[in-house]
Amino acid sequence: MNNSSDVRESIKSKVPSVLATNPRLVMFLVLVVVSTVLSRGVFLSPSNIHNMLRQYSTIGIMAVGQTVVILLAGVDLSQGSMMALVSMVVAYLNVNGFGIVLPLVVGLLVGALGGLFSGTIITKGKVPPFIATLAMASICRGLATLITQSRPIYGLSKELLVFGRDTIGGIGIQVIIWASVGLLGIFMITRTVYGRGVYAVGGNEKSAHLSGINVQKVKLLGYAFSGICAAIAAIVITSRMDMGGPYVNANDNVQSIASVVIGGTSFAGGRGSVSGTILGTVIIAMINNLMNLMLINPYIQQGIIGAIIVVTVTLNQRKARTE
Amino acid sequence: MFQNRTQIKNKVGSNFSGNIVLPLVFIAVMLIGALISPLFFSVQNLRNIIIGSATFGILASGMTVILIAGEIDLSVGSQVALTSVVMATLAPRSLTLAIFVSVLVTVSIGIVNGVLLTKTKMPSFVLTLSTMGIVRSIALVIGDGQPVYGVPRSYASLANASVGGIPLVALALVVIYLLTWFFLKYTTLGRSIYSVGSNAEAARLTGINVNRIKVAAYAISGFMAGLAGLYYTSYVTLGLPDGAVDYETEAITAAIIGGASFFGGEGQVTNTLLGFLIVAIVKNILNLMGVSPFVQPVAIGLLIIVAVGVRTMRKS
Amino acid sequence: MREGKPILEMRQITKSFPGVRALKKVDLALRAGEVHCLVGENGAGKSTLIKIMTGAHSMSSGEMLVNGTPRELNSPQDGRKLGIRAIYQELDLLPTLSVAENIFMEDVPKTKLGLVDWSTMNRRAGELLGMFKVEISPHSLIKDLTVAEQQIVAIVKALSQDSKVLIMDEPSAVLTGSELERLFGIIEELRKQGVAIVYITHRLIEVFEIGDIVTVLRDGENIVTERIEAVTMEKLIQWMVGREMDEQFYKETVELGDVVLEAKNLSVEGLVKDVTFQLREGEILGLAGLVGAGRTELLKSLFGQYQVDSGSLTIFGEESRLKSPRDAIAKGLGFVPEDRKNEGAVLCRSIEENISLGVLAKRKFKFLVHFPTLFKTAVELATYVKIRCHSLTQEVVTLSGGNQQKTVLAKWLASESKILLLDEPTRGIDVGSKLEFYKFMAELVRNKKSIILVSSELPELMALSDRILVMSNSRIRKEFMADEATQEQILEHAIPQELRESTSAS
Amino acid sequence: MRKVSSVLLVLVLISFMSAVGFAADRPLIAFSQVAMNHPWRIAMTNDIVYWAEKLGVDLIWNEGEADAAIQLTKVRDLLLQEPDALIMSPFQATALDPVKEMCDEAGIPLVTIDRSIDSEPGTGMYISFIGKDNTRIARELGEFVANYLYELNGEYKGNIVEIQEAVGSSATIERYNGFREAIAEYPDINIIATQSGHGYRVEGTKVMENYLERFPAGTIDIVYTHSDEMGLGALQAIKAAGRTELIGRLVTMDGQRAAIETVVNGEHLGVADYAPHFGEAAIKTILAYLAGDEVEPVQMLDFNLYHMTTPEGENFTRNYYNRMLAEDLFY
Repeated sequence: MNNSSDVRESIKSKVPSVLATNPRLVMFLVLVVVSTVLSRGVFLSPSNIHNMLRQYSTIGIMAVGQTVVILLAGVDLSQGSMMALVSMVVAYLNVNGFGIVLPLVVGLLVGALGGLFSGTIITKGKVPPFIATLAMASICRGLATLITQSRPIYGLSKELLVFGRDTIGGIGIQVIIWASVGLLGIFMITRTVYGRGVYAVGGNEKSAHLSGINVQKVKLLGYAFSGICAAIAAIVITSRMDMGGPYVNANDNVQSIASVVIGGTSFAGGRGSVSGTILGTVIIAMINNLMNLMLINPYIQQGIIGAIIVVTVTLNQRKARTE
Repeated sequence: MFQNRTQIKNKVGSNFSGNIVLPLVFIAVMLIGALISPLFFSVQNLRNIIIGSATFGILASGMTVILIAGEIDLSVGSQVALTSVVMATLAPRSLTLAIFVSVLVTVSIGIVNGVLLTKTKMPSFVLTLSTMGIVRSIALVIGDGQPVYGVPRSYASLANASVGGIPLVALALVVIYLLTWFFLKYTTLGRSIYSVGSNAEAARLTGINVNRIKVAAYAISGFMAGLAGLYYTSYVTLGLPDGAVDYETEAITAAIIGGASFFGGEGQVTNTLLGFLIVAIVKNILNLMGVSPFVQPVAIGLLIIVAVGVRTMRKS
Repeated sequence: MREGKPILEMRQITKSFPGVRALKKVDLALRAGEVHCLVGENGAGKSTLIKIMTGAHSMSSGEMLVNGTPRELNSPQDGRKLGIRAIYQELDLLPTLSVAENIFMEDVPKTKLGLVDWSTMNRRAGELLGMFKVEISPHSLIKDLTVAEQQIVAIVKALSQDSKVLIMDEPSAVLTGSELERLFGIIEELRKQGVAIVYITHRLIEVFEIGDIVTVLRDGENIVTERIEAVTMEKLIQWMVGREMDEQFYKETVELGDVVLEAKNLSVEGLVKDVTFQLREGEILGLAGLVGAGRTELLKSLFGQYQVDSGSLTIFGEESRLKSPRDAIAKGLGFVPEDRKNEGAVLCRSIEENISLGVLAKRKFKFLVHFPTLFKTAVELATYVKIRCHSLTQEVVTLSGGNQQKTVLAKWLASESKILLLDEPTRGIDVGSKLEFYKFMAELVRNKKSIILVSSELPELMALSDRILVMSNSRIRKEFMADEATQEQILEHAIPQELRESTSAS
Repeated sequence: MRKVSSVLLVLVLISFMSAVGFAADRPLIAFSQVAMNHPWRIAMTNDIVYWAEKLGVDLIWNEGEADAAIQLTKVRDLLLQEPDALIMSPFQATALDPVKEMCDEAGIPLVTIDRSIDSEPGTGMYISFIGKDNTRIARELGEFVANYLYELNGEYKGNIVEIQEAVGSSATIERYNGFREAIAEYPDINIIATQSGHGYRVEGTKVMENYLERFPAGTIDIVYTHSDEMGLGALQAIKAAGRTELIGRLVTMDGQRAAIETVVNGEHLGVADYAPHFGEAAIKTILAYLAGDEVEPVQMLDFNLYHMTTPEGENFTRNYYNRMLAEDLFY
């Protein structure tokens, strides 16, 4: 034991049992089969899948940031409102003749600074993340409406519309952005020093501190990343809708948390993955897509998502206990 | 260390200030209201404040119980909506039956929340986020997404009824808070909720059935959501399956400003009452001043950060 | 009294935990009005024994008789119903509730209507606290009290009930002179009332002061039970330590090098007072003292966890002001904390990740993790410290205590720490792993590393250290060369001045 | 203490932001908006602010955060300031009905716009309801669509997909029924699918994308959405999917500038006007009432149909669009 080839062996031997122990993957496969059968094949058509991915790209992007925050044993309830604020800022600057680069940079900056602000309240002010980001949500919502007294902003320049509309090689740019943010998240969490810090801080803050990790910095950057993800999602939705809107569906925030939780990240922190979250978003997208294709009553949609959260989290925990 | 009298004094001092700050803030807010608008202290305005925010007030008392138990309940807003739908559906047949069924339903939801929590060991945030969606769906399906009519006029007029010039709901709030205070302070179950939230392991060692206490706390939260829903139904005079969205955050805000902690074992329902009144009055003042609706959320957000931040920083 | 029938008798008690046998056929008899002292090293099985006594643990085999009747206890409540109560070392109080409530947690005074009777509760709590002559208000919250005050509340809580058997698990660990005197007064009173008391302590001197009878546990076995008149301190220590030292420990003598760390008049407010010492390359410096003497605090100050208020710290010839553990790690320090689960390892992450934290702490990589290096280091070190596991991707929580400890140590080897601060590194580890650990320490100093070792197990400390510093009340009281000191001498300096005065007076 | 001072500070800061001081001689009108969460709503508020200034009245207003109970509470806050009249756009007819009683008690005239409440307009202080006839507008739009299909195919034949407003609102029901009333006379014109887009652009896009998935090219002739906002969303879906055959086949209701613009450039087939322009009528009604004149209890405002299928239509639409640009009419 204890040499790398053995380690690799042991990982390999796990692969066949992955299906048996990974409820998300099982659920994903079952959903694919059920959806395909029920929709008489429409579900599996490339354009339907593409549609689905485009529709859920903003939630997917938010969820990547949310994952990092939840891995840190926190939560970000301000993502939805942050999106509204960034959407307004970007659109406002764009239509007032600041071109495209500056609005985008400022938009991302607003997201990052907002995240840093939440993070500071949490680390320095010792305010629980739930309350801090709830307050932040309220502030962002107010600021978003203040910019133009709540008027939506129309008439964005054509270059700005690229992110939500154009395709590269037949794939929507917003899907590519989601994939990039997702890969960036996976990369950041699994390949960088920072990622190791996130797991350590989320798993055991004291121990992380005593191992020389700058706990506050890790947390601050986590919330900043969540804010940046919200900003990127805001840019995509602004572009897709061709307007700056002070009101972005607040439900998106719940869906981003749901993606993370269905994706198997533990609310206690320290356990979970960005790849799981991406799968979680895809599962939510599939369920909604299936319900839409089947013309199922939209009222039961949030109930079904709720039930799925309960089931997956319970299965995850049972799995964790038996291990 | 006991000879260190200054230390003891400091302790007494901090306890003293802990109890006095909230009432002081409350008085300060009232004074500001009086200074800013002559309308503030009018009977009509005080009445408006109470009847307009009573739903949050009732929810906040239940939320305090849940927070003391060390958990959270995000499903209460949906429960209010469901109650209004159940009320509007059943009240035309029998008002008593409707009230009974409504409260039964929400208490059952509370019990289901509690049982799921203790059986699945899910974090309460995630669990009640899920039940929030499920309960909302049930309300929407029952009401077919549309307002449900049929609340009897007599019942609808209760929200505005007064006894000797005092709104009925103000009296109801006083009774609810007194009962909750009494329950938490003087009953064994109430004290057990504190114990479980304070240190679940120690509570278990002293023979408290921790799971049962948590279920009981959720049942109480459900009961309060039911009462809040009854009032809400009377206030809006019909069943609104998509109503009362985000009411849970209002309740949490009131409890947290009142000093309840996310870590359990702490909190006084009397302080929640003050917390809830402070938020309601601040909102009222902002309205009377004609502060732009766009600025109001910013003000409320800052209020939360300042209130909670100052307290936690003082503690540490 | 000697002839009285036992209130509680434990026969042939055996308790196994997965992989460990905590108790082996232990017999114990408690009689009314007797103070029965229970001594033994850490991990000897004392805690397990009292948990079985109270019903918090079930026994694997054996039987327990209460007043001559066999009883099976399934929960602490069962024990309490029979009048068996314990005051645990880890305080099981409710931090956010008042003193009075904690005292009456189990048996709340009630009015005729079945409601909590606050006035009676507060009054009776006040009376009970008055017995201790302590100025604790029944209304204070537990979290606002000092640890000693909390301990007193825990004792008062146990006294508030009619107990037949009262178990005190190291009550003196956090008490100082006058408080301890009061405690002894109370014990005397209880003895008169015919309560059987089990008194666990590391301060052997107390055994002679208040004990009637003493039982020594070692490695889960009852070594001896003897009336106190027939026991001397030397015998007691011999029983506790048991085997010859060279069998139990492993030590290599290494030639000492330059001074690597020097503290001069180091003080941290309330935690460390005026500490001066030197540590040389290849040296194992032992820190002896009772729990609460300031040993852990000193280590944490050296590691940058606590900010030094005055005095100087020189590491490798450079005067250093450490602002955080980061700074200490950068200077080549590593710290293996006592509380492995909360401060040592990140339990929910893999062995590899835990070890790699050391590589990262060294700031070898700025941004990207270089996996081959990390894996190679982890595999090498895991093999080197002999972590037993299926794979390095295993979560640390699944490992045994000893292997968790090795993981934490491997982390510091990965960060190439030159000075290791070890706080009770062998606590709760089985004997086999301990020996491995000692050999390992020897190898470390052979490789020119230096170690500061904190251990409550005096024989261990004496066998491993080159030099021993004895601490009490946050100060260093005495320095010994390891081969010059005896346990009695060390203990004498470890017991705080005022306690020594009070005990010698009685 | 620090907390007290912090709260004080916040409140003082806020008081600076508030607008105070009305001229005493001008009438004070209060306006209660449902919510400021939709361009249509925001435009309605802006229109009222605009006309208040133009007609020389002072205005106080707030919004109900899209919640019946909160709107009711905030109406109370408005009435407390004893305005000379109240304009309300009610969230829901039954829930906001108590406002009529409050106005009766306070002697404050009430005008509802867009939607009515349960009470009969013209009774007590409820002086007038000013609305637009959704059913009629939807019916005329349906008629327009039928004629367009006839022009196109030589017969009354075609398939329509529909995207509804927020489910359950009275506007949705009326727009749903009115349109059907018109096309019911043509058995070969069918509505082959109907789903809710909840009134938002994003949702409109989503629903349209799903339609495009289910119905291949050639199977849809007309897309009918209940609002411009969702229609613009649907248009984006159509363009993104490259379904050029559906460009210029979209009919919607409301009359936003962005929608009229797409009519002018040919991407939109027709827009039925349900612009939230109630300010002029509402304030003029109040001023007339205050002057002692009779006012109509129910006033249904005129509407227009913007399209480019006939020379007159084109002329009218272009003129209107140019005027919107010239006067910078927001909506």
